[in-house]
Parts: sequence; structure tokens; C-alpha cells
Amino acid sequence: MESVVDLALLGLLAVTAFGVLHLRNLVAVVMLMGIYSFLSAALFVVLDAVDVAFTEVAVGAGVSTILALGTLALVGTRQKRHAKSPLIPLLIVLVTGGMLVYGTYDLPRWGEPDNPVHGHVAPEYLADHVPLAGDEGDVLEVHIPNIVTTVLASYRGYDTLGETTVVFAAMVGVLTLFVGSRRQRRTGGPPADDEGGSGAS
Amino acid sequence: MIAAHLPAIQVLGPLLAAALCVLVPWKRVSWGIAMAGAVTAFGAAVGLLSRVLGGEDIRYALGGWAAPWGIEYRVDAVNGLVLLIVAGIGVVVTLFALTSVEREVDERRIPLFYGAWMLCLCGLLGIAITGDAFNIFVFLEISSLGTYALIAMGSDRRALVSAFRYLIMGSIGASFIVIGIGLLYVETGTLNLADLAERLPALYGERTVLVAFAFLTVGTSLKLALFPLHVWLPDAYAFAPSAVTGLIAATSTKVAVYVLLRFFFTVFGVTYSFGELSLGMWLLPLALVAIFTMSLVAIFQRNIKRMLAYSSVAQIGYIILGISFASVTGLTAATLHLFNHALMKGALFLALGCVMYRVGSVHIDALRGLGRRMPWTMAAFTAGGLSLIGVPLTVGFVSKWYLVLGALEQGMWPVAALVLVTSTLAVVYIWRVVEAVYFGEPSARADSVSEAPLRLLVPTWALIAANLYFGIDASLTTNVAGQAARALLGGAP
Amino acid sequence: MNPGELALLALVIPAVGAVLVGLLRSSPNLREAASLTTGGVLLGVVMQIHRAVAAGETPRFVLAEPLPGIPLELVVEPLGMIFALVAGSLWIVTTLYAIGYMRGHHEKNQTRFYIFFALAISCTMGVAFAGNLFTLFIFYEALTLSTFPLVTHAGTDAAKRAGRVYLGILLSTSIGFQLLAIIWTYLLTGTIDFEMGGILEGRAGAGVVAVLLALYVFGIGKAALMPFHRWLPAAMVAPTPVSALLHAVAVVKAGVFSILKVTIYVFGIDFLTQLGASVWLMWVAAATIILASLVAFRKDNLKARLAYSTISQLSYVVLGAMLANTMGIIGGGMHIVMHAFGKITLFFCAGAVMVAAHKTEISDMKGLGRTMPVTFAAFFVGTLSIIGLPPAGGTWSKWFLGLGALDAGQVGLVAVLMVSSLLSIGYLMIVPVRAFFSPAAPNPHGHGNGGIHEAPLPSLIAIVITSLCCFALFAYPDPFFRLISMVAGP
Amino acid sequence: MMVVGASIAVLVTMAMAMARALLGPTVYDRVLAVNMFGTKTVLTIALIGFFTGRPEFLDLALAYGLLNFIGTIAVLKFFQFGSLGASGPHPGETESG
Amino acid sequence: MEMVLDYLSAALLLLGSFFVVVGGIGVLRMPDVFTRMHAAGLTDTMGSFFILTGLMLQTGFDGVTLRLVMILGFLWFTSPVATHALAKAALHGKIEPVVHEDEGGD
Amino acid sequence: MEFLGLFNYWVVIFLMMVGFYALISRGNLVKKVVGLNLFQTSVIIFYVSTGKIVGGTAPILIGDDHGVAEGAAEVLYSNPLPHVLMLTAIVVGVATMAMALALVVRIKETYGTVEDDEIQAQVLADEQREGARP
Amino acid sequence: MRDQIILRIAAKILIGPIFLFALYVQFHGDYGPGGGFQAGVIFAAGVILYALVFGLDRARAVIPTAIVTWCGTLGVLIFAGVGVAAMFMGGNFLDYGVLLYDAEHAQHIGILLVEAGVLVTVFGVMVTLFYSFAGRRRSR
Amino acid sequence: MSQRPVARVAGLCLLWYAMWLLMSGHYTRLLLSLGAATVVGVALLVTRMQLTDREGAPFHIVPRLVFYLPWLVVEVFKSNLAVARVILSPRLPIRPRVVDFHGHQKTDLGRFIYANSITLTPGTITVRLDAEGFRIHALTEEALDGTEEGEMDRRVCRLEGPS
Ligand code: NA
Ligand code: NA
Repeated sequence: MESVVDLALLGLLAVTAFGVLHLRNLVAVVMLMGIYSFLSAALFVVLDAVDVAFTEVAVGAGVSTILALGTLALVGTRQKRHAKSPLIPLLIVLVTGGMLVYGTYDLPRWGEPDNPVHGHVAPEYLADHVPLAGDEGDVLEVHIPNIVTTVLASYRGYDTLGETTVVFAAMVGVLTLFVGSRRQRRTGGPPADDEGGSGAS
Repeated sequence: MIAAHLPAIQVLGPLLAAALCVLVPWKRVSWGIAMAGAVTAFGAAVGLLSRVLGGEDIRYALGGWAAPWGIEYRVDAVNGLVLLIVAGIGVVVTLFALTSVEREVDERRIPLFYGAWMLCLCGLLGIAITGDAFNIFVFLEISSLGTYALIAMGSDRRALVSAFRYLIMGSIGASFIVIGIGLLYVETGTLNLADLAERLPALYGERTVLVAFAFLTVGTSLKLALFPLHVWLPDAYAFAPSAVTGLIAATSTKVAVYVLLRFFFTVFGVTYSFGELSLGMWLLPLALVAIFTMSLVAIFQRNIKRMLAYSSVAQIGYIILGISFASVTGLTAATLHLFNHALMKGALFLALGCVMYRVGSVHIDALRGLGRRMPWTMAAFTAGGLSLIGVPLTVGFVSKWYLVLGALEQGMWPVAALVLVTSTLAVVYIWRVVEAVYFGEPSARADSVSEAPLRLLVPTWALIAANLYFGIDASLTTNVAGQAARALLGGAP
Repeated sequence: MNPGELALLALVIPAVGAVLVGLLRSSPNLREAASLTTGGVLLGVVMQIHRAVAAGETPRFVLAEPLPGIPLELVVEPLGMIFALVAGSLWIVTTLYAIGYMRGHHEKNQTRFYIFFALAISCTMGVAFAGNLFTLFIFYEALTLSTFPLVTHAGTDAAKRAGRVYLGILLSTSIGFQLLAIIWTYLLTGTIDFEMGGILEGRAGAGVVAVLLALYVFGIGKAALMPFHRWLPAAMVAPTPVSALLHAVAVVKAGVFSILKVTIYVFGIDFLTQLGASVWLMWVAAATIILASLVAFRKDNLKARLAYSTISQLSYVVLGAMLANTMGIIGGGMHIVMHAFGKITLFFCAGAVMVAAHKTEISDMKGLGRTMPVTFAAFFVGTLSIIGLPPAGGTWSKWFLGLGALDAGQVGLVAVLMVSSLLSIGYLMIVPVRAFFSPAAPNPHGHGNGGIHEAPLPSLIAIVITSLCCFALFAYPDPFFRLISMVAGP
Repeated sequence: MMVVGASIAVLVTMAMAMARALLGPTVYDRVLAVNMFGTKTVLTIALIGFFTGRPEFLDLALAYGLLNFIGTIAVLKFFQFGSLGASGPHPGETESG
Repeated sequence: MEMVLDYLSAALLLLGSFFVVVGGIGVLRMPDVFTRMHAAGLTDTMGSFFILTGLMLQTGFDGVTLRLVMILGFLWFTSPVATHALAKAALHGKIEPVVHEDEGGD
Repeated sequence: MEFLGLFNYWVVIFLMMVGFYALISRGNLVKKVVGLNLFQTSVIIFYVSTGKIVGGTAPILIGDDHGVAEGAAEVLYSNPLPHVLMLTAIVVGVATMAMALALVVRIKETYGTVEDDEIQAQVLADEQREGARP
Repeated sequence: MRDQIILRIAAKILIGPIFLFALYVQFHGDYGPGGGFQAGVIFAAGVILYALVFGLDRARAVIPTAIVTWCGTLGVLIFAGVGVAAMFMGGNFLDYGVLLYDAEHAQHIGILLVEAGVLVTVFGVMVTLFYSFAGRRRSR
Repeated sequence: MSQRPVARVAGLCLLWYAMWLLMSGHYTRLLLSLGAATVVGVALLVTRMQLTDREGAPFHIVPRLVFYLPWLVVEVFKSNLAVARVILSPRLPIRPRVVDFHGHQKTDLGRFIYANSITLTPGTITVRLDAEGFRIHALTEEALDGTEEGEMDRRVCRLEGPS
């Protein structure tokens, strides 16, 4: 039964993707992007990835859409009809996609419980029975029902620190772009400077 | 306690510095914090490398969880050397940044600048030290975001466009890497590099593994600007603030090369990469074309930063060429050039930073006659240029020596000849500058400038000194590079 | 101080001289005095070393070890000693000449000139004393770079163009061919040291040796073997003392010297003879000898004619090396010396004419011998030496080369030598002959030759010294002969 | 099994909303469709929870509805003011004069 | 009792499905954005009401029911707000509602 | 269910490629960013689908408060690791996107356009101006 | 501003529960889906809704830019700080097990703390991003 | 009915903590105290945002809401059926119209409830609410009937209570 919903969602995703490709009203495109996130979140629920779904909803659908709208408010909403030949991109995409499809042929069949991916590393997570570093091979049971939380915050907590740092990096990046650049000055920001994009200097 | 935690401190220093830099509102203080972060990282790198050379296999379990369940750091001669390069260049260029950045970057952005600066460094070090495939991706993104921000701070408006293009290319690269890692994960169930290396041999025939290999290669190649995936690099280097160009030119492509080496040799193993897939046959022509065409293109650049950027793409070709031999000598050459190219490009870009500081342009016309006005700067540029050409007693020569040796070992003497002939292309593009600098009539602007301040000259010359030192006595670098090469071919991470 | 340290000193002294010149730039007299003094000291040091070498010692000094097993090392062997003697003694003379010339010609940037001149000598000493291929290569390249500012001294567009050609050919051949050959040699033998009898024997087959030899011979672009000779005529834009340096003292001599050295110490003459790998290169050298002479014929510009003469004469040395027998090597080695003194005399004269009479074209020099008798007499002596006629030193080298060709059974080459001598009579002897015996050309400006007199005194002294040396070498070639015999085998 | 039926019904409606979103014609039609699509996804997620046997994750659906609502408000603010930052009423303002 | 609840639940779900689908059809059929809003209202009000109450009957009174109630409450609270905001924006954006010709008005 | 074995992956690959195509073929920078977002989201779907076990359930242990599962042996949980990785990937994606959009805004402010060809024309003009300068 | 009646009142009623829900999600991450990232975003969404309805200036007055930027940084420091604390207490970096005598309990506390760090950063960054984009005036 | 602000905030705290407890399902000491801290923190923040007035915390209408909501649900159901019939009719018998009128509510909260009730019942939508009053878009005349009868208006006024 899951597969019906699964397929339906995938179909809707495909339609959305095409919509993004073809619509030239950027607001509509951004809204479709939001839909895409929503749909994939629903798909994640079907795929038992509730935490991912939650994050996709919050981050993908929520924040991304609002940031994109904020951008459109500043850059306008119409996309020019593109004159570029679609041949080369199409070729790249076909080759890339073809490679991936080729690669799937030896991929373990989707959803089988005895796939290698379920046989190594993950079982110890699910059994809450992960060894500690050191020669003794001691294990520590953490006793937190949501395994995703334990993996995220403890077993692979270092990744999560990195991820938090990525978020921080985005803030630093956006602020470097917006602080002290020309627009700010015109909107009555702090005193003028000669930084920020006068042509060839 | 510190000795045991060196691997963690290696990355943590810049990470904490990044956060603290942003918190303080004073530009000099945030520079001080950044410097402290860089110095910490450098100290850790020196400590780690010396322990590795002492024969230790350094492993550090983050969070105290055993690999492959937890993430572990693992240091051998290969990444020990890369860590040393990145952290060492980091210190020198941070020193340079103090003065250079105040000239080129808006006052109010400076704390943020050093935040991004430390993030970039932290990310690069994290990539180099980690033993976990997905962790590579995370730190790749940290460094990338830092780099995009740093490039976009260039004072020319084209900096924005080049940062955006780099972002797009970089994100495609990162996505490809994630796909590659994902496919490997599906096949093996693990993300730990050493664990992957153990599990992959049983799966060598699988099409999925092949595709994973392809995606990892292409993704990483985008990051390291392997010809023809280099299109983002020249403008990014050309329009970034001088200190930034110095940092990323000397470190970021190097780290990407390291990732490539890790996957080719440690994870997939030389028998798969170069045996079953005959990767050498693919890399060799690519490298040669890169060296040749990019050196030619460099000759016609009038923006000297961009000229050196094209030269970087060519130089990456040399590294790839060394890799393509898949022999101890070839890998020694590649690893050596990794190190040496960092030194020479770092020095050259810092010298240009000095020019930028005084003249405000690095167009070849702006450099005319500067030899008299900025003798130390231009001497540094010339010395760096000689190193790039591969003149003996500079590091450039050492790299070329091993590269040609590697080629001849394979019986590819035309390749060896080509390597040497293409060095003469470097002669041409470096000489154009030297000629303009020493024999050109000074432009009105150049005529009134004075020598760059000592705070810029000292780091520049520190790198030049390194170019000469490791060119005159290459025993340390060749020893480490040789050890790294053997580690890579031995398969043990 | 042991001889090894003295060898190092021979490199350091000119470098110190360069620094002194730089420090004394504000006082031209002191500056020139410093130049001359260092020249004198250097000559003394070289003489000291010569005593050791003549006594059969082989002074050594290791500077550094840039790559494991590949040291930067100075080793003084007889061939290098010859070269060092030539360069060391001619430096003083050239400096003396330059003082007169540069002042007389009101050249700019004289300090820079003397600095790089001294540096070039330092590099030359390095080439002469190089203990292995790597060291040789380094000083060879350094010599190229340190002479570049001399070539482009005038700073004109023409000079810059010439500089590009100079640098382009010398660097690309050395990096592209020579370095490749060195690394290849290292790969084959595991060493790059110069050893008596060569290092390649038993390590490489005939085909590889042939390719390697070609790489070395063409890779040593300073030997100006055709087709890589273009840099030499191009460099004629430089001031005359520089031309002297290029043609006689340092640059081209470093080229042919390197070829001799590689032939003897890397390939080994026996090994080469045995393989016959060098035969075709003999003919390249022979062709260069003839072709360059023919080109020289067609040049009216005196310096250009001398340049092509040099190309031709250098190939004598290459030919000697390629003959790969005792007589050939002796002839080649001797020719380095003889040509040096002969050609430097000729260039000095050409420069003197330029300074004193402002004339560069041969056709303008008719009758000039009467106003500049010393100069043209010296030119005549130099010509004798170059052609190889007694009583000038050049006789010896031609003689040994001829013997070498006969030993090798290459009668054709003897013919080439004869023809070349005839040609050189034609294009060189004509100059003094016309100067003395043709009537002066009518002066278009109408005030006769009143303004012309002899060259500046320092230059004149230099000219006299070198032309006397040409005679001296005919009478007393022993020191050089003895040295070259030490390496040329029985 | 009616849960499945309801899921299909909701998915069909989502498809219809999608069609409207693509057809437009005005942007407001699209916003309407997208908002409707969002609220239907809330229902879908609730239903999925039931037929996968793990209905306790409905917090997710709540978050879904929340962000869909905020997104819609953002789009409309964008259309009305051309910016997301335009000033609005003071929150302390209860009765208007 | 279980059975009764199950059938009741199924009936409610069916009813909800009906309104949801009809609303969807309406959104496709209606002529302009304002009229489409009415159709969309169908799905948000009775559609969600019946589906969510139907689900409530499938589980005892526990956290799940509570959450379903909250979702329902949330949808009923936000749906008219969003619809109103949309209508207002559409008016602001110069979209004239299609109005029946022989409008009597008042 | 058997045919789903690969079909699922293919559809996801197709989605990826549509996003990728939008990214590399469109000249509008905003559209590119949206394409990138689609591409990344699809990669995430791919990853997550590898962790799925048909008939499995979310990796949140069924049991008491402290995660001591009652009869956990019978319950089949899907693989939590891809979920954790993709949480990271989602966050990385939005971070990249924020950065990209900020760049787009700044590009619009300095070039007056967000169309690739128009920007390129101005970049070339800059280049020429630089070259022409004495 | 009478034409904002509906949005105004709806926002007034909703925003409090949104914050509550965010923190609920934060603290129940051990038992169900959710955690620092999701909670941080939802909390930020509450602020964003406030700003959308009452205006950016008003939002900035209540939650100043400096504070959110500071939060964006602070969270990283909290996270890393927990790791450093573990180092000082004899474990490896981020080894929460050494934070308390009982390793299991220590893990719970460690997870709670790092999730708090994530929450703070994500909230701070998301609001900063919104402020940055929404606070910029359009050119041309 | 003028509650003191502090009381309203306290009420909110109580309500929210109750919600927390209901949602939580895990009653450890840690979570309970975190919940309390959360509620207090959010209350402080919301007060700072000035959201805790009679509009933001309309406790005064809660008792009467209990009677109003069931009636509203029935109304919504009825209008749903009506609109469903319209949609499913092949000829799509709609007669859309726009109507302006004034409500009798004394407070914005009352107007808010009235406007939302109108919109919630399919067939009518409040397209504008401002000083001039309400503007309603109706799908059919019949849909409008319910509104114009004033039944809903009256009930909302009663819900709003004496001002
Ligand atoms: Na969680
Ligand atoms: Na309605």
C-alpha cells in the first residue's frame, strides 16, 4: 500500500519539477519549489524517515520558500525567455542520468531487509548497542527511543557540529554580502563607504 | 592531555576562532583571534606530522564511539602533510591579511571576514583529517561557504559573479560527491573510509561501485578545478581579495586533490582504480591537455592574478599527471607538488597582494616599471616565478624532477619531455611580467608608489624563503612525500 | 684553506665583487677599481687551484644536498680548470676594456652592468667546477639568467626582443632537452656524477645513447649548434663587452665546455666510439661549421659577422667532442682556449671601432686602419688565431682536430676543416686588409677623418693584452695542453 | 482500509490542485492551489501515519500546517507590498479609532 | 463496539474523501480565483473535518487523538485567515471578481 | 513490489536530472538556485529511500520511556543512518541556498539584472574597459 | 491599519503556541521526530510570522538584530563547548559519557545540551537571514 | 470583563502548560521542569511582543464559544453540501456577487470572528474587512441568504459579549 502512495507522490514530484522548469513567473516557481519540498516530506514519511520529513518541512519548505520570496522582492519576478541552446545541458543531464541508471542495475533491490546497508553499522544503532572506542570493546546503551536523535547527537554528533557550523557559515556569508554594501547606504544605514561593486576599480 | 587531543584541536582551533571572530566588533581583535586559531592549527599539524613520521598511526574517536559507528580521525603521512600545508599557509596568509584586508575590505565586514576566513580553514583541515566519508562532505561545505563569502568580498563587482558561479559549480560538485558516497554506502553499509576500503574489494565488479567511483571523481574534480571542470577558478581567483586568493590558491585545490588521492588509493585501492579501470589512461591525457592549454591561455592574460589562476589549473595538471603514473615516484611527485605548488602560488599571490595594496590593480600595465618602486615585492614575485618555472634550487625544480623521473620510469619519455617543454610556457608567462616590471616604463600610477609595508613583505618573503629552503634542501619534503606515496600505495589509510 | 674551499671561493669572489659594485655605485672610479680588484683576486685564486690540479689533485666541495643523493657539489677536474683559467684571466681584461668602452660610449645603468657581469662570472666558475650534472645544470641556468640583463642592457624594444629570443632558446632547450637528459641519465644509472670514462657504459643501449646524446648536445643551447643558434646573433644588440663575455669568456664557452664534459664524463669517449652514436652529430657540427661561415660572409655588420663566425667556430669544439677520440678531445679543449682569446680580440676591436669611429658596417671601415692602426693590427692577429695560422694559438687546436678526424677515419671532416679555414680567411681577413689597404670612403659630411682616433686607453690596453696572448698561446700552449691531456686519455 | 481510500482521494485532489497551480492563470490561482495543496498534504501525512501503523508522529502534520500557513501569508504579503519587511499594525493596537 | 467504531470511522473517511474530491473538482471547474476559493473551502472544512474525526475514531483517546484535534483546530483557524488574505491580495492585485450579469445587489 | 525494486530509484534519478537540467540550462540566476534546490532535494530522496525497509517502520523504538523496547525483536525498523545524514544534507542545502540568494540579490544590485547573458555582457565590458585603461 | 484586523488577531493568537510547539519539538526529540534543527526553524518561523504581520521594524525592536546574530554564533559555541568540556573531563571531544558519573545519564545530558546549541544557532541564523533579506530595499 | 494583563498571562501559562502536559506523554522530572521553563519563557517573550491583550488571549469569550462552535460546525456542514451540489451540477449554476455591509460587532475581535465564520462557511468569503465594514464575495444568492438573515451576525455579537 505504501507503494501506491509512494508512486503517487513521485508522480506529483515529477509534475512539480516540470512546472519549475517551464514556468517563467518566478513566484510560481518558488511556490512550486515549496510544493516540491512538501511532497518530498510526505514521501519521507512513507519511507519511515519522520525526522527527515520534519526537517524538510521546516527547512526546505518553510525557510527556503520565504528566503526565495525575499529574494524575489529584491530582484523581480520575471524570467527572461532564454536564448541558449538546450543541447549541451541536455547532453550533460542525459549522460549523468544514464550513468546513474546504469549504476542502479547492481544496486540492492529497494526496500529489502537483507540489503547490505541494513546489515552493517545500523544494527548496532538500532539495538542501542554501540561499542565505545578503545581496546576493550565495551558498549554503552543510551536508551533513547528515537535512534535518529542518538545517532545525530551522539554517535555522529561531530557531523552535527559540522552541520551547525554550516548554518553559522551561511549566516556569516549572507551578512558579509549585506553588511556595508551599497544598498544599505541608500536605505539610511551607517555612513558611506566606497566598498561593494563599483565597476572596474 | 594536549598531545592526545591534537587531532581534535587541529579543527577545533579554527572552528572556535570562527565563532569568536564574529562576536567581537573590533577588527584587530578578530584578526588576533583568527591568528590564534591559525597558530593553534599549525601547532597541531606540526605535532601530528612529527608523530606520524615517528611511525605512529594516529586515530581519534570523536564522541568516544568506536569506528565505524562513530566518526574517527585518522592521520598518516598523506594527510599529515596536507594538514601541515594548509595550517602553515593559513598562518602566513593570516599574517598577511591584517594589513591587506584593511585596505581591500570594508571596515564593518572585517570581523565577518575573519569568521569566514576561519571557517574556510576549519573546513579544509576537517576534510583533510577525517576518516569518514560523509564527514568529508560536511567539512567540504563549511569550507565552501566560507570561500564563497570570502571571494564575494572582492572589491571588483565581478567578484560577485565569480562567487556565484563558483557556488553553483561547487554545489554540483558537492552533490556529486554525496551521490558517490551514497552509492558506496548502499553497497557496503558503512561510511568509514578504512571500513569501506576493507569491504569494497568484494564488490569490484559491481556497476554501482563503478558509478560511485565516477561520481566521486567528477565531483572532486569540480572542486579541484581539474581541466575541463576548471571554468570557475580563474575569475574566482582573479577577483577575490588578495589575501583570499593567497589562501585558497595555496590550500583549497590541494585539499581537493587529497580527497581524490584518498578515494583512488585508499578507498577504492590502486588495483581497482588503476588496474581494473585503467584510470591512468584517462588521467594522463587530461593532465597533459590541462598543462598545455592552460599554460597557453595564461600567456594571454593581462590580469596577472587571472594569469596565475590559469597557471594553477595547469599546475593541477602536473599533480594529476603524477597521480596517473600510480607509482611511488609518481605519487611522490604529486604529493611534493601539492606541497610545493602551495608554497609558490602562495608567495606569488601574496606578492600580487602587495602590488594591490600599493597600486590598486594587478593588470600588467599597472605593474610596469614597478621593479624600481617596489624592489622587494617584485623580487619576491620573480623568485616565486622562477620556482613556478622550475628553476633549480627552488621547490618547483624538485617537483619537476620527480615528475619527469616518474614519467621516465614508466617509459613515457615523450611525456617527460612534454612536462619539461611546458615549463618553458611558464617561462613565457612569468617573463612577460618580469619584463614589464623591470624593463617597462612606469605608468603614472606606478611611478608614485613606494615599497609595500613590512607587514606584507614579511609573510610574502617567508613563503619565498620556504620556496628556496625546500628547494635547496628537499630531504624533509621528499621524505614525507615518499612516505605518503608508499602509504597510499600500501592501501592503509 | 684547502683547494676545495678555494673552488668555492672562486664562486664567492665575483659575487662579493657584485655586492661591492652595488655599494660603490655612487663613485664610478671606486666601483671600477672594485671590479678590477675582484678580477685580480679571482685570477689569483684560480691560479692557486690550478697548482693543485696540475699536481694531480681533485679538489671537492659539497654545498648542499637539495635532493637525496643529488648534491650540489663542486669538483675541479682538468677540463674545468682550463675553462676557469680562460674565464678568470679574460674577466680582468674584459673589465679593463669595459671601463674604456662604457665610459666612451656613455652607456646608462653602468652599475647594473658591472653587477651582472660579476654575477655571470660567478656562475661561469660554477659551471667550470660543477661536480655533477645537476650542479652543472643549475649554474648553466643561472648563467643564462644573470646574463639576460646584460643582453637587454640598452632597454630598447630591439634589445627586449633580443632578450626574449636569448632567454627563450636557452631556457627552453635546457629545460626541455638537457634537464630531461639529466633525469633520464639519473634513472638509467642512479647517479649524475661526472666520472672518468663515463657512467652510461653498460646501462644503456645504442638507441638510448643516441637519443640522450642528441638531447644533451641540443639541450646545451649555449653551444649554438644549428638550428638552436638564433640567440647568439640576436644578442648582438648588447654592448660590446657583453658580446665579448658571451662569445669568449662565459656563455658560449660554457656551452661547448658542457658538451665536452658530458661527452667525456657521462658517455665516456670509448663508449661513444664503440657505439658510433655520435657520428651523425659530427655531421651536424660540420654542417654548422660550413653554413655559419657562409652566413657570416653575407653579413656586413661586423658584430653580426663575428657572431656567425662564433657559431661556426663553436662547432669545432662540438666536432672535437663528437669525434670521441683523444685527438678530438684535445683539439676541442684547446679550441675553447684559442677561440676565446682570438674572438675576444676581434670583439674588442669591433667595439673600439664603434666607440672611436662610430662605425658598425664593414663596408664603412675602408681605410680606417690608418687612423686606428693598433686596433686593426690586433684584429689581424685575432683573425690569424681564428683561422688557425701560425704564429697564433689557433694553429694548435685546428691541428689536433684534424688529427682527431683522421684518427676517426673521417677524411671528409678534414676537408670540412680545410674549407672552413678558407671561408674564414675570406670573411675575416678581408676586414683588416680593407682597413689598411683600401682608400678611405669619401666622407659625406666633409670633415675627413679628423674626429677619429684610437679607442680609449683602457680598451686599447685590453686589446693589446689579448692579441699578445694569441701569440703567447702559440709559443707556450703547454699548461692547457697538459690539462687537456689529463682527461683525453692516452 | 478506508484509510487507504481516503489517502487516494486526497492524493487525487492534490493532483487537481497541482493542475490548477500549473494552469494559473493568475498568480492568485496558484497561491490558492498551493495553499490547498499544503493543507491536503497535512491530511495525507496524518493518513500515512495511520496506514503505516505509526500514528504518533502527527506533530509533523502540525508543523506542516503551520509552515504552509506562514508560507501563504508570506506570499501574499509579497504580492501586496512587494517586500516581506513592510510595516504592519502595531500589536498593541486593539481597537481602531 | 470495535466494529461499530470501525464502520463509523470508514463512513466518516468516505464522507471526508467525498468533500475533498468535490473541492478538488471545484477548484478545477470554477471560473475565477474567487469562486475557486469557495471550492477550496470545501476541502479545508468538511474534508478535513470528516477525515480527521474518522481517524480519531481509529484510536483511543490518547496523544494521537489530541493531535488530530489540534490539527483540525489549526486548519479551521488558519484556513479562513489564509483565504481572506488571498482574497484581499487578489483584490489589491486588481483581480476583478467575475460577477453574475443580472446582479440584483442590495 | 518487485518492479519497484529499481523503478523507485529511476524516478528519483529522473527527478534529480530535471533539477540538474534546470540548474545548468537556465540563464536566470533565481531559476538556477531553484534548480539546485530541486537537485539536492532529489538526492536526499534517493538517500532516504535506500534506508527504507518495506514493511519496516520509523527507527523510533516502540517501547517505554527509556527506549527499552517491548518485543523489539519482532519490529523491523528502517535504517536510521541515511536519515541522520540527510538531516545534515537538508541543512547544508538551505545554507547554500541562502548564500546563493544573497549573491543573487547583490548581483542584481550591482548589475541591474539576474539574467546570465546580460551579466556576462557587462562582465565583458568591464574586461574591455580594464584592458583599454592606460 | 484596520484592514489588517484578521491577520493581526490571528497572529496574536497563533504566535505564542508556535513558540510553545517549537520548544515542545525541541525537548521531545528523544521520543519522536524533532530536535534542535526543527525546533529552531519553527521558533524562527514564529518570529517571521510576527515580522510578516507587524512589520520588520517592530520585530527588530522586540528581538534586535544583534541578539539573533549573537545567538547564531552562541549555539556553535555551546555545542563545541560541550565537546571541549568532555575533553577537560578526560574523554575525547564530544564524548558526553564523561560529563557525569553515570555514562548513560551523561549521554542524555550531553544530547540535551548540544541540541540546545543547535536550537540557538538555527534560530539565530534563520531570523538573521530573514532580517537580512526582508530588510533590504529593492533597487530599480 | 476587563481582566488584568497579569492574569491573562497567567491564564496563558496555565493553558499552555496544560497543553504541554497533554502533548508530552512523558512525565520525567526533567521534561516537566523543561516544560515549565518553556511556558514561562514563551510567556515572557510573547508579553514583550505585546501579544497578550484581549485579542491575543481572549479568555473572556471562551465560555460562550462552547455554544457558538457547534452551531458553526452545523452551518459549515450545510453550506458545504450546498456548494458541493453546485460543483457537481453539470451546468455549474453559480451566480457570484460581491456585497458590502456593516456588521454590528463592537470590537475587532468580534469582527475577526464574524469574518472568519463567514469565510469558513463555503459559499461566502470575506474579501475585505476595514473601517467601511465587510465586503463579501458570494458564490450564489442562496449562500448569501444565510448571512443576510443576520443570524451569524447576532450570534457573533452575543459571543463577543458586552464591551
Ligand atoms: Na530527534
Ligand atoms: Na467560505
